[in-house]
Amino acid sequence: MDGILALALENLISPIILFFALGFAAAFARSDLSVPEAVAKGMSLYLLFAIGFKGGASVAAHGVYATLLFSLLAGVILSFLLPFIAFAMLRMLTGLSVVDAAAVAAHYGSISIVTFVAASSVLSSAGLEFEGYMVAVAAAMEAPAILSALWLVARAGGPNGHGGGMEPGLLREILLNGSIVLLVGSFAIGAITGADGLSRIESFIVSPFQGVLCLFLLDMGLVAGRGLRETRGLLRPGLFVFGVLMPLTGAALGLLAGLLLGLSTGGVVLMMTLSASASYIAVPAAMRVALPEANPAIYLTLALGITFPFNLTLGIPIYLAVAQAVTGG
Amino acid sequence: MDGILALALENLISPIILFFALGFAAAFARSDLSVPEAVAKGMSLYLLFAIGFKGGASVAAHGVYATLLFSLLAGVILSFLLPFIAFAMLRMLTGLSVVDAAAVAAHYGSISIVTFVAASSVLSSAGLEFEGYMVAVAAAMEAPAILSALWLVARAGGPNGHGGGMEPGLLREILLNGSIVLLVGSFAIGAITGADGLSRIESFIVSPFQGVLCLFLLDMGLVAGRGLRETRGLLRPGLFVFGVLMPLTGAALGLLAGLLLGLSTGGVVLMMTLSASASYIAVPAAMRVALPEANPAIYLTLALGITFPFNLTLGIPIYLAVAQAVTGG
Amino acid sequence: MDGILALALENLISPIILFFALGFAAAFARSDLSVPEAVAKGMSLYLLFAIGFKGGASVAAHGVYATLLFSLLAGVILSFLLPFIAFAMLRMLTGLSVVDAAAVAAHYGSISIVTFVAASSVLSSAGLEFEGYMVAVAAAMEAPAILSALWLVARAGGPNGHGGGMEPGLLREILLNGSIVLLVGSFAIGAITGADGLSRIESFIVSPFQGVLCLFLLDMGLVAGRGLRETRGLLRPGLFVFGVLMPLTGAALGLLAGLLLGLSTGGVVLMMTLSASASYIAVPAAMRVALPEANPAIYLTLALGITFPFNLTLGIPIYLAVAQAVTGG
Amino acid sequence: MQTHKAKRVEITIEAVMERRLSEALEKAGVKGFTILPVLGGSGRSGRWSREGQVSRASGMIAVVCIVHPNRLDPLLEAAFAVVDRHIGVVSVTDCDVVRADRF
Amino acid sequence: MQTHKAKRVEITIEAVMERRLSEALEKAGVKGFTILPVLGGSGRSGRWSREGQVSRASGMIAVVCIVHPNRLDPLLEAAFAVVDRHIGVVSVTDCDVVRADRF
Amino acid sequence: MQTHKAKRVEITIEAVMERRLSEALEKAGVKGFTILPVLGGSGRSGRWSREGQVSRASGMIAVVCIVHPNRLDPLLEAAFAVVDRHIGVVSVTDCDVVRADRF
Ligand SMILES: Nc1ncnc2c1ncn2[C@@H]1O[C@H](COP(=O)(O)O)[C@@H](O)[C@H]1O
Ligand SMILES: Nc1ncnc2c1ncn2[C@@H]1O[C@H](COP(=O)(O)O)[C@@H](O)[C@H]1O
Ligand SMILES: Nc1ncnc2c1ncn2[C@@H]1O[C@H](COP(=O)(O)O)[C@@H](O)[C@H]1O
Ligand code: NA
Ligand code: NA
Ligand code: NA
Repeated sequence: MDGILALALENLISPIILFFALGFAAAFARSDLSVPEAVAKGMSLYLLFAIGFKGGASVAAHGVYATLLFSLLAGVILSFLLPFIAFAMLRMLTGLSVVDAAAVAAHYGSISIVTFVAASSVLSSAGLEFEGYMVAVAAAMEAPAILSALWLVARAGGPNGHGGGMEPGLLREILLNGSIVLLVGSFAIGAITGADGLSRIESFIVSPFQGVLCLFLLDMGLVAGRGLRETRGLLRPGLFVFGVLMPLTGAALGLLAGLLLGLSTGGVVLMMTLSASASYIAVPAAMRVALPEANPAIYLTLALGITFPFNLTLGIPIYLAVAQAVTGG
Repeated sequence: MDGILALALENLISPIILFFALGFAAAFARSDLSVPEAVAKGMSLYLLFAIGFKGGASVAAHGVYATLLFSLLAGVILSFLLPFIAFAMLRMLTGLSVVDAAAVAAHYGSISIVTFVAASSVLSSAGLEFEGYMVAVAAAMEAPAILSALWLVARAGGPNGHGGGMEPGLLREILLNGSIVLLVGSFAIGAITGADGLSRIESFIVSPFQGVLCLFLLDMGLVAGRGLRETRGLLRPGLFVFGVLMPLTGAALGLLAGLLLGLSTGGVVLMMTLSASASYIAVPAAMRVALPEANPAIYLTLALGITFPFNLTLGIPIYLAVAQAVTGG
Repeated sequence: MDGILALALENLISPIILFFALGFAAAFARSDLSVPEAVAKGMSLYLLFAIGFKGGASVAAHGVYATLLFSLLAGVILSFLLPFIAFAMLRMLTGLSVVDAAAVAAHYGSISIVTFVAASSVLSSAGLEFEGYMVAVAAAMEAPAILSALWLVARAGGPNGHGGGMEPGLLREILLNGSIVLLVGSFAIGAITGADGLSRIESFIVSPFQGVLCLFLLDMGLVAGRGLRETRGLLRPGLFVFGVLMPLTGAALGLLAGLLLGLSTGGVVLMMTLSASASYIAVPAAMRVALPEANPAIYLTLALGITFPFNLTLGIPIYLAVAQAVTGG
Repeated sequence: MQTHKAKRVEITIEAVMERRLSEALEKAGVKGFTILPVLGGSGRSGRWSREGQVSRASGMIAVVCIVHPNRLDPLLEAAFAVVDRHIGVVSVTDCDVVRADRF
Repeated sequence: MQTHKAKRVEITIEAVMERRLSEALEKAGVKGFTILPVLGGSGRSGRWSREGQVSRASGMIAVVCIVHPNRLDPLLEAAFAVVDRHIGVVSVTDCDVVRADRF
Repeated sequence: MQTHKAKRVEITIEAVMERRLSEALEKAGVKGFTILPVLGGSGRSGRWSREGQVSRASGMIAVVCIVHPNRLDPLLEAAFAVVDRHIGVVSVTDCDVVRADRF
């Protein structure tokens, strides 16, 4: 317990957390600090490019692990499954409508790549290795949850009698989402070009990575803070409880999956983090197209304003401590 | 005297000056070379982030200096004071109206962070150390001058009888200006995370710094050149003289303050540079809100088109030579 | 022949080609992956800045080569000449109108700086040196081709009887095009500040270069793929053949010029690449102003969708193999 | 100059719906449209601003469409089929154009 | 389609005044507005362009506001209270909207 | 509020023509205009989008110009002299402005 606290504290005063906090505070204080949209999108392209490539290069270096396929499968199953748990929890804890609850549930089945990146950088600081293909697992978990959510709505008769059928082309649109394509593509290129490729672009994707992450989290803090400030009214206690309880529940399932797969300690932490995190890029876009009746303020506030900061500050250290205790690593 | 010339010459053929000159020349020749607004803003966020963090980390490394508080205080006093001198000078040298003169004066009381950055990079080239907290002094000097200017206008009865009272919320808006928040926040985070934090993001904020500065100065040159080209008509000799005399006057007061505080040679140079430089970000924005009757072409042309290039090319080498002569450093 | 194949294959699985292919495939699959315009423009400024500066610094290091002036002259002549060959080829192979054929021809007389950059990075991988001033030759070749194209149209009576006279100010606009100014300016600054200047900004322009190039080529792939997808109808076989035959013809002339000038093997490869490449920045803009009747879909699709990928994947390895065979280097 | 009556339709809609809207317009026989970026706004669903969107999800665009008055009704029907379930605003203004055959 | 008369108000104003203008509009009972970016322009104070602004100070935005004709006067008064001392242009156009209750 | 009749002219034109158009407008005695960015569009020359332009060549802008009705004809003539050979659309709308002397 002492270890967790120390770890949490150390984590709390790392530059990336502090820059997130700076953004959050600036937004609450109504500072006009802001990152241009194009720059924020450029940084997110950089992060996907770098994390994907490094994952692929690491797979190339260590050989294809026997567990790769099973891990992908486990990720897909988790992503399908988690929305049902989230949906049940929401219907118990909150008064959300079926459509709103399903939309929120989709976000928690999917993943947040920045939370993943933050966890992997905590692992590096702690000197823990992890399976390079976890990046591919992350990509595999982005989309399935969306289908579960649409099924949940269809079962309930669809939004306002619109039926819940999926518009043709939507599935393709979800799977070819820009961030999935870049992440998977960079992973593949990293795997193909291996150590040789990595050596050519290392000084672009490795050394400046932490610095870019700091600036990116500053922006995330600004966005989360602004969102939270403007939708304060929405956050009834039930939602708040859900925003903290659901990541812990997800992490527990991720732990189970990681142990069954026999992942390294680092790999288990990442599996927990993925399950615990909530999407705020791919899923919101899909929801606007497929379930426009769902209120975006609810799911964005929960995912970005509650669960993301929770994972960043307390969640990741907890997952690390638990994984170390359980695996003995 | 010979030393100054050699130094000035060496400074004049450094990449940052030459890229500024390139931008300036391109703008005058009506080239369509331009840096997208989002990229320019992204670079300015980077510079504030890097310079703030490095300042904070340096404070963490060297302990809190006894003079920190006094230096902040000196900075605030200088920022309050300089507009009065500038105002008096303007009323003597030029035919500017009270409102225009006060608006210009506000800019010269405040500071230009890029001039500060350029000076600190000249110091590094010269192998001179400086107090890390000078970044905090820079932040402290951004805003007070605005209040002096508003007071000057109010005393004269306000613009067109509008009274000169400060609109509620404006003070808060000025103090929470994005660049102040990022600079102070990064400084604090650098101070908190210290050497450990710096080592994590060093390859992002230290090594590429000079290169980004070159590109940023290219853009500054473009902006300054375009501004000057379009407002050539405005620049009567009096204004021109002011744009060169005022930084020298400011530097003299900065020298005095630096000596009284017992700063290092490098610190004295920075104090001189801050006092000599004129704001072109925070103050223009505040003036548009508080004194919309003041003509922006006048203050932007003076600050960006005359004083900034003067400081960059001749000013900084002069301040360095004088500081070395006086402190014997 | 075996050597060419091995080289081509090695080239094909380098990160930069694979990222181009990723973008191309993503565009064809209608993924919503996209790079914000400001970020793409920022990266292209970076590439011009870096390649120009490095070329200049290399000239400063190796002294001014006797062949510099002759090389510039050869570049200008090639740029004037190539459009006539391209025009004749187009009138034979395709049914393009005079105006469309002249517009396309202008693109092939001018150059693509990214193709140049890709070739120089293949040279570095192969351990081959080249004359630093080839960057200046690249700049010199940007514009002359435009004049040849306008002359071709004027000779034919101008577009719809508009006469083909050049609008006053257009020549100046072409020569002061942003990318020419930045490339030439950075080259000059690199030459002036030399090794000293380079050492200051090396970690910005050298080490991250390949990584930025990967991201930039990802975007080029997206743009080329999108363009090709939307204008598939246009690409009749004759145009396609031209898009591959013309770069080979250009390369042959470039080879001749390189040999006459006595360039190093690397220099010959670059001269071939410049002659083989087709502009997609400076010339399209000039054509929109000077020959608005020409259909942009044709010239952009050819330059970006056919010739650029051809040079990137097969062309450069061929030029390298041929140059090595001929010069024995 | 000789001008002709036309209608200027302005549709403010979520950016994610852009492809669907433009396909619908093309199907409705609209000969051209222009897409403008939107920085932010306010409506029943509150205040939003593009700066500070990590997500493509919540941005909006404005689509301007100049049509011959005869084509207005099919255009509006096509647009509303898309806008219907979504956040958005449609307004129609009378305008004059010079080359009538283009609209 | 059944349409209703409304007014489209377009306010071009300095970007620094955005918060103040939107607060004033909300106070005047305006139910919604859309903010468009402005690249550059020309007027009595000369030519300016967004590219090449280091400073937030000199950019402009365009605010488009569709209102019921009854609400036009309070809107204009609120807008002018803000625009008054500042650089800016206001124009009003007649338009038609489909769902009248929204404006 | 007391308002006056004016004309709102909207010119959608290629970005490369910006300088030429604004010079022509100034020559025609136009006292002001506002330039809006355009994200993409569709017309006789097909669909295009600003994201995915490596080249300055194919983007467009929209120029909005509010003028006194008397000045409309010279404005249109000046605009058409530039737009003529180029891709572009011009539309004119009636509008009301408050300070008539400015236009
Ligand atoms: N009356 C209006 N005038 C102009 N734009 C509006 C208006 N109402 C809504 N909008 C725009 O449409 C968006 C969504 O509106 P709403 O669906 O009411 O939340 C807003 O954010 C505005 O950008
Ligand atoms: N007649 C006009 N039509 C359209 N926009 C205008 C007009 N006059 C001024 N503007 C816009 O308002 C800004 C400030 O105008 P001014 O206050 O006249 O300098 C200009 O830069 C333009 O963006
Ligand atoms: N009817 C229209 N309404 C609005 N914008 C149009 C219209 N027609 C063309 N445009 C715009 O003008 C550009 C060029 O049109 P075009 O010359 O027909 O290819 C298009 O890409 C659109 O941005
Ligand atoms: Na999850
Ligand atoms: Na000062
Ligand atoms: Na060529």
